[in-house]
Amino acid sequence: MEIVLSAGIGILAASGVWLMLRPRTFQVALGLSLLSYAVNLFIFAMGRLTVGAPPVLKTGPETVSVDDPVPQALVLTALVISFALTALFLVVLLAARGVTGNDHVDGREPHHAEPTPEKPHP
Amino acid sequence: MNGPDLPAWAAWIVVVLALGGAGFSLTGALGLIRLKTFYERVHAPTLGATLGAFLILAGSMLLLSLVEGHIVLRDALIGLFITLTTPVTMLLLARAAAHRDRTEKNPGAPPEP
Amino acid sequence: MSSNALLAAAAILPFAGSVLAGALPSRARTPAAVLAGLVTLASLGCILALTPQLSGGNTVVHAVEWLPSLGVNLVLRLDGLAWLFCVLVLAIGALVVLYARYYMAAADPVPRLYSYFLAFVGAMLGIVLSGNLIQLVLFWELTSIVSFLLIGYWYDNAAARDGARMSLTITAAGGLCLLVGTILIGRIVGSYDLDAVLASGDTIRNSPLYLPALVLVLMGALTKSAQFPFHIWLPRAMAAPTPISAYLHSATMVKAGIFLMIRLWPVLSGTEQWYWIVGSAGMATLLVGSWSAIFQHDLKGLLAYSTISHLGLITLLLGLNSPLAVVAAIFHTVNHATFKASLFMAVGIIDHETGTRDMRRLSGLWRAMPYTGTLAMVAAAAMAGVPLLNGFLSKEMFLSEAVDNMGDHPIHIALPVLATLASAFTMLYSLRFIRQTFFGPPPHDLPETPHEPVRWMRIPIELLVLTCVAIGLVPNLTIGPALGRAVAAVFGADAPTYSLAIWHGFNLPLVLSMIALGGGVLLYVLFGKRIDTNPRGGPWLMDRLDGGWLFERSMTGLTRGARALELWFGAERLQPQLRILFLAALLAALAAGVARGLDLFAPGRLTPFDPAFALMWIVGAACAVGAAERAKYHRLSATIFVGGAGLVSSLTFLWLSAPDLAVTQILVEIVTTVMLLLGLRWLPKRDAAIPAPPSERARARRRRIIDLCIAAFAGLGLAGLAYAVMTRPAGDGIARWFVEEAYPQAGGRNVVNVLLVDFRAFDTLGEISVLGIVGLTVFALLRRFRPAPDSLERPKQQHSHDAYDRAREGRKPGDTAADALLVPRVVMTWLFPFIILLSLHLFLRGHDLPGGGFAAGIALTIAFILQYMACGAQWVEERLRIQPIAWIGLGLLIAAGAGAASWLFGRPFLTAYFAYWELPLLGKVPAASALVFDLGIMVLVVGASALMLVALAHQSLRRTRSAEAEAEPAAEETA
Amino acid sequence: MTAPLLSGPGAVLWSDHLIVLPIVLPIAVAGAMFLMDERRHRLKAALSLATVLAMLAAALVLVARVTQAPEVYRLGDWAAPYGIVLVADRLSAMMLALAGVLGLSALVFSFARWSRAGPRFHGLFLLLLMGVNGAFLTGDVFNLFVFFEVMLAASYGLVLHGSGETRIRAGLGYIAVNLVASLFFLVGVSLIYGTMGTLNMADLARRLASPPAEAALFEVGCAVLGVAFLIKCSAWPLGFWLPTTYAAATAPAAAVLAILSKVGVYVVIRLSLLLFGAGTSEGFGQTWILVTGLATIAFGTVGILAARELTRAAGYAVMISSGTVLAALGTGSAGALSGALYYLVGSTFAAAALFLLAEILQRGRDPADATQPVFADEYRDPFDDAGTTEIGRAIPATVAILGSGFLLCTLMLAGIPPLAGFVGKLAMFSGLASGTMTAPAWWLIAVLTLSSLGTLIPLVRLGIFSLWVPHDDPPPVLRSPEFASLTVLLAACVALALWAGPALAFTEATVRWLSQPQDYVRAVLDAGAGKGATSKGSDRGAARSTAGAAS
Amino acid sequence: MSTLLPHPFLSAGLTLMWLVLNAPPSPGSIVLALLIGLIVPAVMRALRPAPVRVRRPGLAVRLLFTVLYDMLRSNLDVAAIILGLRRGERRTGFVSIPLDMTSSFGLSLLSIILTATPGTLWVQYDSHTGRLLMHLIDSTDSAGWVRRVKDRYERPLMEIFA
Amino acid sequence: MSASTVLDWGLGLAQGMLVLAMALAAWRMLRGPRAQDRILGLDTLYLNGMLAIVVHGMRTGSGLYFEAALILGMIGFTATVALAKFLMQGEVIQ
Ligand code: NA
Ligand code: NA
Repeated sequence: MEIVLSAGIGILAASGVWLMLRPRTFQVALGLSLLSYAVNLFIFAMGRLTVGAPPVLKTGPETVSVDDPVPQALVLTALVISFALTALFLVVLLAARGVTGNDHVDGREPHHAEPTPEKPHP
Repeated sequence: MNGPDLPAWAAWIVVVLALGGAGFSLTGALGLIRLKTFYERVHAPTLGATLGAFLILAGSMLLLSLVEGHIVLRDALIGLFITLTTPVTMLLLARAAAHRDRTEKNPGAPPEP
Repeated sequence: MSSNALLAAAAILPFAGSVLAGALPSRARTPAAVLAGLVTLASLGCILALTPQLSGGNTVVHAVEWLPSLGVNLVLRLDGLAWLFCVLVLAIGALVVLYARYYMAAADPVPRLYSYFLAFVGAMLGIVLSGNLIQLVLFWELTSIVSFLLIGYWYDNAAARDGARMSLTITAAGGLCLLVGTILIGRIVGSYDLDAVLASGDTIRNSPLYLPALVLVLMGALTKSAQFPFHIWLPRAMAAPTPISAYLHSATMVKAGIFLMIRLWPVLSGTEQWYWIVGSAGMATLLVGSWSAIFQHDLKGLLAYSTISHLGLITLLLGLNSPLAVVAAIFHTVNHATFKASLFMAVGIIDHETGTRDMRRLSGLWRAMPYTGTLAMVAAAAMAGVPLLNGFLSKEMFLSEAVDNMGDHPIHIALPVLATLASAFTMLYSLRFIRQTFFGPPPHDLPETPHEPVRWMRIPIELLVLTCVAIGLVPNLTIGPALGRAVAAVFGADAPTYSLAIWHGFNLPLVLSMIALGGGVLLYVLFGKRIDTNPRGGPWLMDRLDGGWLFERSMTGLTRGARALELWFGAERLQPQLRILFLAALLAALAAGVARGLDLFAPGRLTPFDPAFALMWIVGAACAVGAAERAKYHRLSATIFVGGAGLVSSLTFLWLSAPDLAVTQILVEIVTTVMLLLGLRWLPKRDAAIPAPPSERARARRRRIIDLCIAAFAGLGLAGLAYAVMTRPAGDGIARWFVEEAYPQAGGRNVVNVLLVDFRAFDTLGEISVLGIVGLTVFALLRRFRPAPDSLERPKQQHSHDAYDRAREGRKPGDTAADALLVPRVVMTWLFPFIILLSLHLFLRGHDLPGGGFAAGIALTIAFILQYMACGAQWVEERLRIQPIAWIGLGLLIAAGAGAASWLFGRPFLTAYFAYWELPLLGKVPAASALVFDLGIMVLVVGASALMLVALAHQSLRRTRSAEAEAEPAAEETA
Repeated sequence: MTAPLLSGPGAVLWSDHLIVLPIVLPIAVAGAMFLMDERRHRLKAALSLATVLAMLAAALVLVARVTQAPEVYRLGDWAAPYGIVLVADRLSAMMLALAGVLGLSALVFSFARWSRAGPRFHGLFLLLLMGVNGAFLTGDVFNLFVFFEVMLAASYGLVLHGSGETRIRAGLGYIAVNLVASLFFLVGVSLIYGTMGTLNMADLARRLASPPAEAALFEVGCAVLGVAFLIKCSAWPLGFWLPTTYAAATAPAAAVLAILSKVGVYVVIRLSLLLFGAGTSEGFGQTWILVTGLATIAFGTVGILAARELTRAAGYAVMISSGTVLAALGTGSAGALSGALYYLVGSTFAAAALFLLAEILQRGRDPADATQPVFADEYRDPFDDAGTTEIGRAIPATVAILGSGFLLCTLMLAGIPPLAGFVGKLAMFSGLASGTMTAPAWWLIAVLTLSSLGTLIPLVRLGIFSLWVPHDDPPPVLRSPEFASLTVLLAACVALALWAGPALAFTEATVRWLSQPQDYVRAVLDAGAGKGATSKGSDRGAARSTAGAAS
Repeated sequence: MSTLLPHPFLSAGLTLMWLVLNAPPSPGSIVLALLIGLIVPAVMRALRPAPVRVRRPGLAVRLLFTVLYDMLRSNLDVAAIILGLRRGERRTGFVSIPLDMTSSFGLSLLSIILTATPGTLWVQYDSHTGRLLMHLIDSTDSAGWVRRVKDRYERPLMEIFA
Repeated sequence: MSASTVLDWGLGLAQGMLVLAMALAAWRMLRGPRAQDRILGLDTLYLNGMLAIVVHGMRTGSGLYFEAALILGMIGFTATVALAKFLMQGEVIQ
């Protein structure tokens, strides 16, 4: 299982990094999503893997062996934050698309000149 | 992983239900691959959403009722809601596909109603 | 008044006066002058009152603790040398105050000038009175800054701006070097205290840090005293009002450098390095200054280069490593201050009364202003070193030192020769100044008719010229005691014996002096006319070397170079920046791992392999790679694939014992997909690549390969680290405690939820704040959202639906769309209460079973969104009014309030309360303050996520409405 | 010594809660403001002002209190390392006070016009300060992440505040870079948890005292974490986002953002001295911090030399200031570090003041101003129109005031006497020059000296251009809130120089305290030792039931 | 009654769902379930959906079983088609069905029945002509399908929700 | 064969079959050719994923996974409905 999850994390991360390095804003947004998945799984993996032992205690006094709850709590926090920030990034990219007229991460196509008040975006 | 503790008869029933459900679901998914046109393919996943799901959920209810020691019906809710909601996706998809095929004048585009 | 108080008063008064003068109204010329004069005189009075206490080489010291841990205290230390400079600074300052009152026009904001002036006086006094080297540096830089303001006083004038900037740049740079040099001295000596430093001459000279310290200190001194090649700022500083030039370039600013060299002479001089650096700087400056002065047509320019040359002379004297030369240097410093100040003032009068300072236009002024002319002539004679004037005495001493220094080394023969030559040059330009300005035919075509200035304006010059004469005639009576005290202060018990007589007998120096005077006259007779008509615009041999031009060029070059470096070492664009970030993280991890010999594949524990899990991850990986591949042109497909990858992640959490995570991730996944789609509406379809030049294409290819490598290594790295950690046993961490104590101490069975709402509730509070903030930011952005023109159109599907409707009898636009949504509408509407129930269910069970406030909130949001999707924004908002921002606020208040409630029970913030309450009929029910906290989370999550989704959804509505709004006026116009 | 709150059950002083006030108060006030109508400007402004003043007061009281002993506050009454603790020691209290002053002046400045350039400014502003305060106070690495995110999220909002093309474009890059940094942060923190099994800083330090099983993996985690922090510090080559972003942001936003990169610096100081000051990983990353710091100063200087606009120059000044502190930390000299801490405070004030000044000087030339809402509907609230009108009396002698202010900023940033910038550099130089002088010390002295000059030259050029060269634009107008705000910042710089002795004594003591990590560890882990531990579960339960009974 | 319980079937459904979710029932969960059944439908008052009246609950139950049976049969049919177990020619295509029902609730149920039954797919309904376009995975007997839809599903539905 | 072996193997096999179904759905999703096929594939992926969760709950004999399945069953369709509506009308919410 460990090797599978590691490989999965790796592929998600690689895809995410690749997309984050692309020039189009939407690519970056999706890259961010994929990279967040990878990182969330990574955090989760730090608690080691267990199958079928959620950290939910039975109604008895005995303490059972369950999965490490701490990384799970951390992932939950990180998950919410990355959700919020993905949304924010999406809206910023929309706004940028609106004001610049293109969807390049720099707000202008690489072979177009920097817009000036006299010469706005094409 | 500690599996559940069941009497043999129940185990067999549960397994048969689960395998049957999974079989139908798998067949549905297979249909998604094998069927030729989109409109045919839309039918396929319904196998999993209906009989496949019902069998698995029935197995689950039986198993959990035995494990938890009281009648467990909650899985039926899943069955109910997927029956109600899956068609919404399907018909919207079919409608969208019909529109696209008509505007693109594809062969096999649906006629007007 | 005690001597300490007098000293402190002398140092503080000018600054206090500066503040007061600055506060005066801008037309208050006379009050400002009176204030400045009084302050200066009062300060002078304080210093003079302290004179008796300096007898016998005593010093007056007043120390105030400032930075004790650094050994830097504010120490005012008055000794003979400081006394001499103080008197110079204050006496000439007082004269300048008087002079400036009449020189400055009423229209100028004169109080500001006096304010700066007084600050400058204070800074100068600070330097000369410093008993601590760091304090000296502090005031040193202060003079640079205030002189910047003074030179730039007429800042509307470009020359003033440039001059100010140049002087500040050069002198402040020198000051920075001086600071480092001082710190090195402090390190050698172990103290910045002047007395301690002066007592450690041998230690300093024998230290390995001597040379760097010397060079750095001299950088300060030489830049300030305008030594070659740093002299270039001084002529440009002539853009200042003339009274300021008179002050800065006679007694103060430039003399600070001289003062410093004299001050540290006992500890820094006496070495070969000192001799060569200081001596050659002085010699070069002397020659370059006097040579250049010859060729100036502007009177102030002439005085400026003359100043440079005299400063060179003084520096050269200091460089000779001879105590007698130092005496000469001190003496010449005083002399130069008197005659140069008077000359500047005279030139100011000429400028003031004639409107020009160009010697080629001026002529025959003697007739119009004989009195001023006489004064100027005496001062110029002093400058030229004519006998019976003070300049002659110090120049005699200089030539005598030059001769004495010849000694054994053949190269030293050059010294008296060059000294004589420079003296001849001085004679030449002094003569030229007097001859061209005051004699010759009557002037014509001057901007103003020349006449004598007002009485008060002449008084400062009269006093200064009187001083020149008095010192020249009876040096022992006038300057003698002061010079003696200063020399004693520098040398202490080892003071050299010297004589201030006019006549030392007929000796070699006298001969040289006469040769210089005669040579100067001869040169003027031979070349005077040629200089006037010099076509090359600058001094012969040096016309190509325009310091100002060089400076401007180097500043521009500096900026240009910096821009090039910024481009080279920086990255403006996002992609390279991100590339660097990923590379940096990769390299950092690699470096740390390699340094410790990390083995990623150490054998360890493994969880039993399940092929289904592997198959599921094949799906996940395919989705991820698919998304990466399609995202550029097929955004919708890529969004779908990301959804697939997200589902696989959720299932993984579930499989590996994290149902809470799975629930949350699924919900977030759904909302994110809807949000991406809402956004996609405003990103028009991208059909083809934007055409790029062919040269770009090859580069793009290369970049893609690099990115692919970075991505691959990032993936490998993260996978490797994950594998390495997962296969190693977990240590004895804090996790076990949470599992054991979640129920007994926090009353919850779902340990993850207990962590979120109790053990680590503080994290959660922060997390929901993030969510709220982002919701508001999204709202703010969308409120001003301006869609790109190409996405303003309604989507083409809707157009064709409407066209279909229009083409058919009995249908109106929108019917087809309504028919298509007929069924979804019914289903989604009736599902609404059930999803609310689901949300409540998730909320209430969270503490004991998977669920919780966040999941409940998102589920509720989805319930709302389904209504929006089915029925449209308008329909929903006519029925349900949700005020998301208020929900955000409420959520924050509930959560924070739940935390703060524990204060009432004397417990820290967020201390949770739980108990089982016995209720009638219901029996035992759990009551936990964590539930209230969780409620806050839920409320906020609903508010924030609904705000984001609704704000996005509203854009279409706004588009429709604005289209309608635009259509209406257009219709009115046509009607 | 620990506070009474933590030592005996039930013995609680209200003043013990002071430490959590800078975090709870802004949340509560922001929450309340979200419930109010957006148009109630004055009320909101008054509330914000009161909150920020209270935060500043709390910070100052803490500064005074922690000189006796650090304070540890157990959130949720859970003891470290299980619960999250807030730790106020000299360093965090000092940073808290810095944030308070900066927040106060930025807030007051915004009253003139910027607070109405977009919705919900005050709430975002308070939450930003809340994030900053939390980051300074927390003693838990994951909680640090959360507060970083709060601070960053609010900073995204503030960078975008006012909208407009420049801000949106800059904001996009800023967000992208910081999201990557946040992901690195998460990877680093989780690796630390995965190898050490704890998140509490003190506990980490304690565990590092004996060689941990997975030192290599732990250090890899720290390296990744370090990259994340260096991105936030805007260290070269990770900080190219800063000048563009800060130049694009509205002035009060930029001014308060000046503290953000300092949070990164703070964390680097905190963690490297706590975790790598001694023990198995002693000296980890120190060379890198030094090299990065030096490179950052150099690049910042190049940038400021190249700057065409004041705002950009101010951004690079922020970079230089961060780089200076990092480099001083990297030299390992206590004297240099204490000087650098002093310098950090002053240079942050000065950079913030420069942002504010630049805005006043460049006002009217700001293309982002031109942005108007596009749609005429409910999104255009009445206060949108009020956004252009200004509040406060126009101050006479504007040019003179701006000129003096500009001069003071220049002197501060270039480290030229007589202001705190000079004292800071002097203290650093003295620190470096004392004891055995190593090559890094020489390097730092040289680089800092050149950087001083490199700061002076362009700032003088830009200042002359803005203030002295005659322009066609209408003369700048200074409103009373803006004047007050500038006065606060510059007076702080002057005060810092006047009372440099006590201030340096404080930072010296701070560095002494930081170099004794075992004291920190003891203070945190002994705070109410055992109360959260299993053996004392009944004790806690009893305490809770009393609380329950009281209710 | 109608003000307190505007949607009694909904209330019952919600109460039941809560009880099913929180089995085994305790006094507390029963009270909570009743409260939820009472309160949550209030949101429907805000949404104001078209009113739904169930006339013949018995017929509804019978219809339910009919549908379940048809679903089972269709599942087997379609599975056979997918797995290639069915011999003979299979034609796939669209069929247009004139519907008499106009109630949106009824139409929705019909659409759910048809779509949730493998082999039939609700593609498009035209409210003006009242015609439904349906896709059949096996349209060999399209006329039979038209009858089946109208007789087996549409008529009972119209009776239930008349 | 003991009951637990039967369960273990049988449910494991069922789960494997469901994951295989997921893989087939993903294949359709990735393959297309049209957007509607991809959405259909995603919907099927969700469905089979949900069933896999139920079977996982059976394998572990635990009811803790139920909510995840219920959420997928009740509101999992939101994402695919949004996609379908986007396809049909060009925007998700008017
Ligand atoms: Na785990
Ligand atoms: Na069907």
